[in-house]
Amino acid sequence: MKGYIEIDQEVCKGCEMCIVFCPKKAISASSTLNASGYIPVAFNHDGECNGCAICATVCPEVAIEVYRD
Amino acid sequence: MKGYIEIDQEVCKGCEMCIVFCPKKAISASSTLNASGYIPVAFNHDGECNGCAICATVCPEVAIEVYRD
Amino acid sequence: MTRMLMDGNSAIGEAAIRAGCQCYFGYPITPQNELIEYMATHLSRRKGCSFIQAESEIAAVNMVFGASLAGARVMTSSSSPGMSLKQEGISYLASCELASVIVNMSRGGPGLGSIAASQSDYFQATRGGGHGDYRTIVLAPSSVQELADLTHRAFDLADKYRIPVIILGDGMLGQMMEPVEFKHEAPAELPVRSDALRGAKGRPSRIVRTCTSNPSELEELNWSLYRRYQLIEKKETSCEAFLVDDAELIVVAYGIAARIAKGAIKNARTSGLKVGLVRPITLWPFPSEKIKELANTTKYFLVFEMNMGQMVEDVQLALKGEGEVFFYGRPGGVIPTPSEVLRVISRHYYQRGLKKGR
Amino acid sequence: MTRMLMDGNSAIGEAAIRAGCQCYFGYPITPQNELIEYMATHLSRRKGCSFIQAESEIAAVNMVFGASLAGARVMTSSSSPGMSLKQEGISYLASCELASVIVNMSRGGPGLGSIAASQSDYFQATRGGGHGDYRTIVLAPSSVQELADLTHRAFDLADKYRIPVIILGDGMLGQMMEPVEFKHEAPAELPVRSDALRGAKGRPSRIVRTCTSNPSELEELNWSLYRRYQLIEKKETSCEAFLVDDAELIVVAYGIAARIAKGAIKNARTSGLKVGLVRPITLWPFPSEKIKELANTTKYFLVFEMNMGQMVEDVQLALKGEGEVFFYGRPGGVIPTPSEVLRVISRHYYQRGLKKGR
Amino acid sequence: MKKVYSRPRLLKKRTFHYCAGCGHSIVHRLVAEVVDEMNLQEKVIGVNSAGCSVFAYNYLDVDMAESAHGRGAAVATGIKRAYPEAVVFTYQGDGDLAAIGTAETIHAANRGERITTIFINNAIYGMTGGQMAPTTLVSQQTTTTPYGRDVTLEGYPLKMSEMLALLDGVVYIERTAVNSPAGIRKTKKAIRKSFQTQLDGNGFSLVEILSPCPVNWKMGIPESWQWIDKEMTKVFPLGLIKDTTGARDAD
Amino acid sequence: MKKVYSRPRLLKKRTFHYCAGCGHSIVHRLVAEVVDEMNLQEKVIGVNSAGCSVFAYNYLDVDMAESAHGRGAAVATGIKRAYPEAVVFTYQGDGDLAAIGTAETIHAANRGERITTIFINNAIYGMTGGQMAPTTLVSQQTTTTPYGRDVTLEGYPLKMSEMLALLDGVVYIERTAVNSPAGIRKTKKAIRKSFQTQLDGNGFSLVEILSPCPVNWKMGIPESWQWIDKEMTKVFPLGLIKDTTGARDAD
Amino acid sequence: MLIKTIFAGFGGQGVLSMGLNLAQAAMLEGKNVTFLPSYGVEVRGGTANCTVAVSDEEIASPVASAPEFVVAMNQPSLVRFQNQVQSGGILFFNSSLVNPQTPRGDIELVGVPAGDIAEKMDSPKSANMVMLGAFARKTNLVSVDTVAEVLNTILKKKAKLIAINRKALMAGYGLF
Amino acid sequence: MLIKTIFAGFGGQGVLSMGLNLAQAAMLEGKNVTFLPSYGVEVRGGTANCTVAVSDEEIASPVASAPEFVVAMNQPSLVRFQNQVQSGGILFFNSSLVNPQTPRGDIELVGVPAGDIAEKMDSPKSANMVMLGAFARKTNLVSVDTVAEVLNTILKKKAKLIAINRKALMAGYGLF
Ligand SMILES: Cc1ncc(C[n+]2csc(CCOP(=O)(O)OP(=O)(O)O)c2C)c(N)n1
Ligand SMILES: Cc1ncc(C[n+]2csc(CCOP(=O)(O)OP(=O)(O)O)c2C)c(N)n1
Ligand code: SF4
Ligand code: SF4
Ligand code: SF4
Ligand code: SF4
Repeated sequence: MKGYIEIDQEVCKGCEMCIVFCPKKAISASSTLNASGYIPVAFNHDGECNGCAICATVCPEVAIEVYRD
Repeated sequence: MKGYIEIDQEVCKGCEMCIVFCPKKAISASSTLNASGYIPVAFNHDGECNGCAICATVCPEVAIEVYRD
Repeated sequence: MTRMLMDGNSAIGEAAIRAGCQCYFGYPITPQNELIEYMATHLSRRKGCSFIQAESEIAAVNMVFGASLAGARVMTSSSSPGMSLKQEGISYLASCELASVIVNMSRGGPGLGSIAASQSDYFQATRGGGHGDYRTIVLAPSSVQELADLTHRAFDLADKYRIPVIILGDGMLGQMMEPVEFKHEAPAELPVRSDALRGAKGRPSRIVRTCTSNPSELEELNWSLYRRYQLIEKKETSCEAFLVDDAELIVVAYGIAARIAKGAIKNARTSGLKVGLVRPITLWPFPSEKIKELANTTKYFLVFEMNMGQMVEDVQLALKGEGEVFFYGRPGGVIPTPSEVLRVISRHYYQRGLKKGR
Repeated sequence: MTRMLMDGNSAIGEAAIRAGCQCYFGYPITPQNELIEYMATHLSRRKGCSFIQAESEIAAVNMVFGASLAGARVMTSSSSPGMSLKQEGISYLASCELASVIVNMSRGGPGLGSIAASQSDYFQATRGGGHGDYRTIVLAPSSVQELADLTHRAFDLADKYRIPVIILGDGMLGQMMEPVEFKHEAPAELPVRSDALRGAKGRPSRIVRTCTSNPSELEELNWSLYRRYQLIEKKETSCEAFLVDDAELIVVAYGIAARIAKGAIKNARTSGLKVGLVRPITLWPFPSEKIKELANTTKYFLVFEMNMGQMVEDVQLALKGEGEVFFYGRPGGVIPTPSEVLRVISRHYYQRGLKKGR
Repeated sequence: MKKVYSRPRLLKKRTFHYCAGCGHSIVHRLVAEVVDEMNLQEKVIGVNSAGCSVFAYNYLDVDMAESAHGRGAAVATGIKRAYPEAVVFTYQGDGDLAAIGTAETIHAANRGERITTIFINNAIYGMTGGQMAPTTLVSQQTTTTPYGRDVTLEGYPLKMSEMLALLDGVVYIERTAVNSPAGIRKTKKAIRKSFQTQLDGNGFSLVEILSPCPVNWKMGIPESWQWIDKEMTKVFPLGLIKDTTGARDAD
Repeated sequence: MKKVYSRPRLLKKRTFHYCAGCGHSIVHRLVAEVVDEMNLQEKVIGVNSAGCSVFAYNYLDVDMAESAHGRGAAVATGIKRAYPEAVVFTYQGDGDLAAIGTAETIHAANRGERITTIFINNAIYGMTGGQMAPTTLVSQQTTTTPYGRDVTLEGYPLKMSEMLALLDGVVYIERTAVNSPAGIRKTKKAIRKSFQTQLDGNGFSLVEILSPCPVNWKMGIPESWQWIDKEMTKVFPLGLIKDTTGARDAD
Repeated sequence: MLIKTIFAGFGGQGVLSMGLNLAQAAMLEGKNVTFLPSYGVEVRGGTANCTVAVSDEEIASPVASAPEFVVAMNQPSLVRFQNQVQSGGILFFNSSLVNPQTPRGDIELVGVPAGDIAEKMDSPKSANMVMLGAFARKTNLVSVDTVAEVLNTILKKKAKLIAINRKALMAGYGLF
Repeated sequence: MLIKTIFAGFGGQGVLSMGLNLAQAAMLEGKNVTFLPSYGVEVRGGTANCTVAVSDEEIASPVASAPEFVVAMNQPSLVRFQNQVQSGGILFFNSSLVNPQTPRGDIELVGVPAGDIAEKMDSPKSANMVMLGAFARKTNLVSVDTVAEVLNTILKKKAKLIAINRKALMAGYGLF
């Protein structure tokens, strides 16, 4: 795994556009509600994330931080 | 003379555009002031007027009536 | 007749259609959007009618000018900032004696302010925010039912006196739902005013204008308007008086504020405070006579407005120095509670050493 | 200092430049065109200054909003119909506490009306023709010299209180020529207000706004404005009192009307009528105290305006029922003569059985 | 001899208040002739605007109303929507239509309101005494551009007709000039076509007319008429700007 | 591993009030990034407008002021004229800029005011609850076109950018969309170029950004992002509309 | 008698229709009633709430500063409104989403597993109706039959929807 | 002392500059003065007029309903203003253009062949200065020297123009 991301689940509004655009299917929907009533997404730690930051680029809420080596 | 015109001298403001455009030079400046303080133009009865009505077309004051036979 | 649960904005729209309103021109602004949307849905495709979401409030009020010229019953609506933009147009409507109905569901100001209910456009509505000596009739409903009733009345008054009529509501009246009954059915034929501009057919051509190079002509227009305004003051002034006969203290309030005050007054009565209410229904013409007359039996007047104090001037002018006037106000869109108003009433009541009684 | 013969509009322009006015944004309208033209000639190419003939009065007032944000001394001007269009902008200027000077050389209304001098925008100027609870300082000069002096004062007041200041003149003041002296030289450095928006350099970023989703925030803004308004009422109210000490009857008039009244009063005095004049110089704040105080020595007040009666309300409010108030007015741009006003004075004087004297 | 030209029936007997050599009175005459020839007097409602032509109703013998400065298109829209049988035209100057009235004009055109717009472009504010108009030419001197219009400060002559032509609601726009017999005849034809377009219910139409303002251009009258050809037409080229009526040229 | 993406410095720590999937917040982020990268924080003054973005100043950590609805261009003009050293941008929606603000926008552009305009085209009035915008597509349903926008009554989608491109005062206009990673990157580049244009003192520039409003379009979020490509770009084609800066494309 | 109720929850939980439904029912039963939706700039996604006032007399203010009843469909609503409930009043909460730690002993707490019940009937959207049923039973403000009647008129001919909602309503009503 | 004068004529006859000139002169002589141009929509071409008030005290109104003096440069102006002249006042008229049939015996009529004189000096445009000279002489409102002085300042360095106007002024002044 070349990269990983941190998702601020309280800021995420669950629009799921990161899921739509992630080339590695490294993000998926969760089921927990956050305090604002949205269902945030979660990072698949066992996934293929390459740190391309596409998810961060599309994230309207700036909820994602991306790391790469 | 194929035509003639009648100029309402009280309405004429002496802009002289009829003189400018008359192909027959059948209109000329006068010297008398009218009640509104303009110097109206006059028709040369001895001129070549052919009743083309160009003067009436350009007259901003609608001061000219044209006759032709 | 059936009662329906309806928000105030939609109730105005329905009442307008039933009053024979043929044209509506408006521009979105909270808190009156339900009205423009109601017209988009129910008027836009109606036979012989026309609806336009204009490019601005200014365009809208000038479309109203045009439709009124053509003799149609026409309405526009907005809220505070948008009303400011309509002022030139309203001055033109008044000067050309064009019947029209203008709704202001006012909100907290000044500036962009808040979208919450407020009453801080009283001066603008009653003094004419536009230029020149003119008046508009100003109606101030305090329930959804009254919104519906006064909307119908507004169209009749506008036609009768050839004058713009302003319905001065607020965001709360516009958006709350209450049961409402409509007392009229829409007319089969859309009414057309006799003096409409519809082409010089079988009559000489007609001109509608105010511009003149001769001031005395304009002076005469002002005087003729003035005479009409006096007639309106005589005939059309209206207000609600509630428990005033034995009142030691009278609250003067209009619209949503009057309603809140009424609640406070009922509670005041149950605890023996002799308090009454005067609720102007027409803000212009203002019920000065009635208030002056009440000064014979009551000494203290508490003016309560959801602003910094505007109608209070009309109350003072009406009283001509008699009685004592106090003011309580909450500006900016804050909605006072009946108990809050009751506290204010009680404070004044006791401070003035007024006695209780049944 | 040299006296120059100058029309009122140009005198405002020159005074503004000498007051450090950096930006002028306006739109042509008679009878204030000499002002915009003066600025086009004398401000447009001045170092660090900017002149724009805007596409409309609305654009102009919003450019004023912008320039004031950036801390500049800025002015716009118009006449009645154009003023109506500026009302939303003025409400924004007031709510964002932006210093600005707005000139209204008013003309006959309502509607397009006449271009002759009139005073029928008094309500609009003093009550706020725009939405919301706000005030603007309103200055009412009555000579070309005073136009110049008050223009300078307007800029100082605007900066001092962070408030829009309206100079309410009329077409006659704007277009007549009189000798005028300018008491100030243009500043070497253009002034910049401390709270200007000029980029977050060496300080946190700044926001200027009124919009809020929290009404109580907006209520607090209204209260803070209100406190400032009270301060202004205390400190800045001004008026001219002329021959009032022994007066049996006092004329209250402002601007060009006051000047005409003064002529009438002088003649009245020569024929032994004890008449005086109160001329409000600030229309808001209104010199209520002074007028109330005069009610101790004088019973009769004749309000004379070139409109259908607007300031008369402020006089009545000031008197709180004391004394007797009469009104005489000519609307629409008609200019009354001193002898006409004298006739009115005399009529009231004798009808009230007032005695002559020296 | 028989009379071949006399005062149009729909022009009230009254001398114009316009300056000598002004184009407004010519256009008034043309409108009167067209309305009469097309037999529209009983249907026509005119909307005049603030400007030198504010008193147009004193000359044109048809129903007319004054509009607030710049709002002609909105007022005409209101009339037409309330009474579609009417034939509605606005008569507006360049300050009225292209400055303060920009939004109203563009949006009425975009809605394809079935109205006729007579747009007098004289590159100046006439009524108010010669201030800059949006159409004022580069480096032209006016009372508000005493040093000549400077594009870096005051911008460029605004071509409303070309902008409007982009709008789908607009079906006919032509630019003409009333500074010559031929130009005046073309103008009349354009005005007629514009009214016809409205009768056919096609959409918004406008005739932009370059018109002399000798007084505020500070020129002699013949000079001012020539200036239109020499200078104005360079920036505002004459001719058809848009025509989607499909209608063949009348005659 | 090292952090390759984190929250821009000029974005205040605060969750957006925008609906999930809204484009406004993306554009906010891009503006914050560009201003930071170009080092303009100390010079920038933003003018936000009435619209969903009315609270933009709660997110962007730069000097900002609110403008009356539609008057952003006039307010920005006033700021820039009073303080030319400032870098001024307006942030306006399609109702704000293309309806009530039509005149102010066109005339500021025509004067070539050296300001940057961020124009959010979401084909709807978002803040007020989904009424028709001038940019609403033909037969699109909104709360004020419940039967779909009917061109004969409500007119056509207004292409402001194309109209503005006709004006000589305008030096750069580009239309982009924030509905894909590539589109978002292009948008950022366009915003940067627009600021650069202002720094170079060339004239008026504008970036029109097609932006999703899932809530008022009554669509799912992915659906709304796709709708931009499928429907909006047909009427509002993406790409460069005008560029007379002569500047070569940055990178 | 004047009774005010605040319904609050996430947008999408159908809190407005709960309130509207109650208001309609009260009107049918001849009461005076006002319905006030919360609106505002902040209603971008976020939470929604509405206030219903039911009375035999004119209603002075549609606003509730101290409501008799509060219905909290989510945690934030509970937090926001629990302190407003009038002493002696009832705080209904959607126990499927909300755990009520409130210091107040002077009000009655009524938990309704509206979410779970709706889930079971696999129409999660009708949790609001479950809650409304429970509310009707507990408060007796209006009869559940009138509420059901209202459902018919509101949902017009959509028989299937009506069935589901009615079922949910009754499930809630049956809880106590 | 308060003296009001109306100057009237065609646009182009220079009536405004006559008034302006008088006003400037009066100011230089330390008087209070107002100058009021006629303006208005009707001033398209048409006639022009202005009112000058000169006084030792504050001037109440710049408008003249009954002027002491009227200067009529053309027939329409004579017709329009002759009845306004105060009884005992003077009506100046440009006898080159105007023939004064007025019923009034209570005012003095002063004809000045301003047009002809100006023609003779072949600068027809300066007829107004001829008239102003005569006016100064007849009324003694201001000294002709001050008027001349004003000419210099107004016409700045245009020596030639100054010469012509001065000549015309003096020609008028010399008439009586
Ligand atoms: C709201 C408003 N602003 C300004 C004016 C003053 N005004 C009257 S006409 C006019 C412009 C005249 O120019 P134009 O439209 O080109 O017509 P023209 O006189 O040149 O024929 C202006 C600014 C007004 N009447 N109303
Ligand atoms: C003078 C005035 N009129 C109307 C409004 C109400 N209003 C606020 S924003 C807006 C339009 C919002 O649409 P848009 O500009 O497209 O921005 P969006 O919300 O879609 O981002 C309107 C009509 C106002 N605030 N002021
Ligand atoms: S960084 Fe790229 S790969 Fe990793 S989660 Fe984001 S989009 Fe997917
Ligand atoms: S894009 Fe952002 S807000 Fe949307 S789901 Fe992914 S992390 Fe959440
Ligand atoms: S000012 Fe110009 S436009 Fe107006 S009437 Fe005179 S010539 Fe015509
Ligand atoms: S309404 Fe539309 S534009 Fe506004 S915040 Fe929601 S999604 Fe964004």
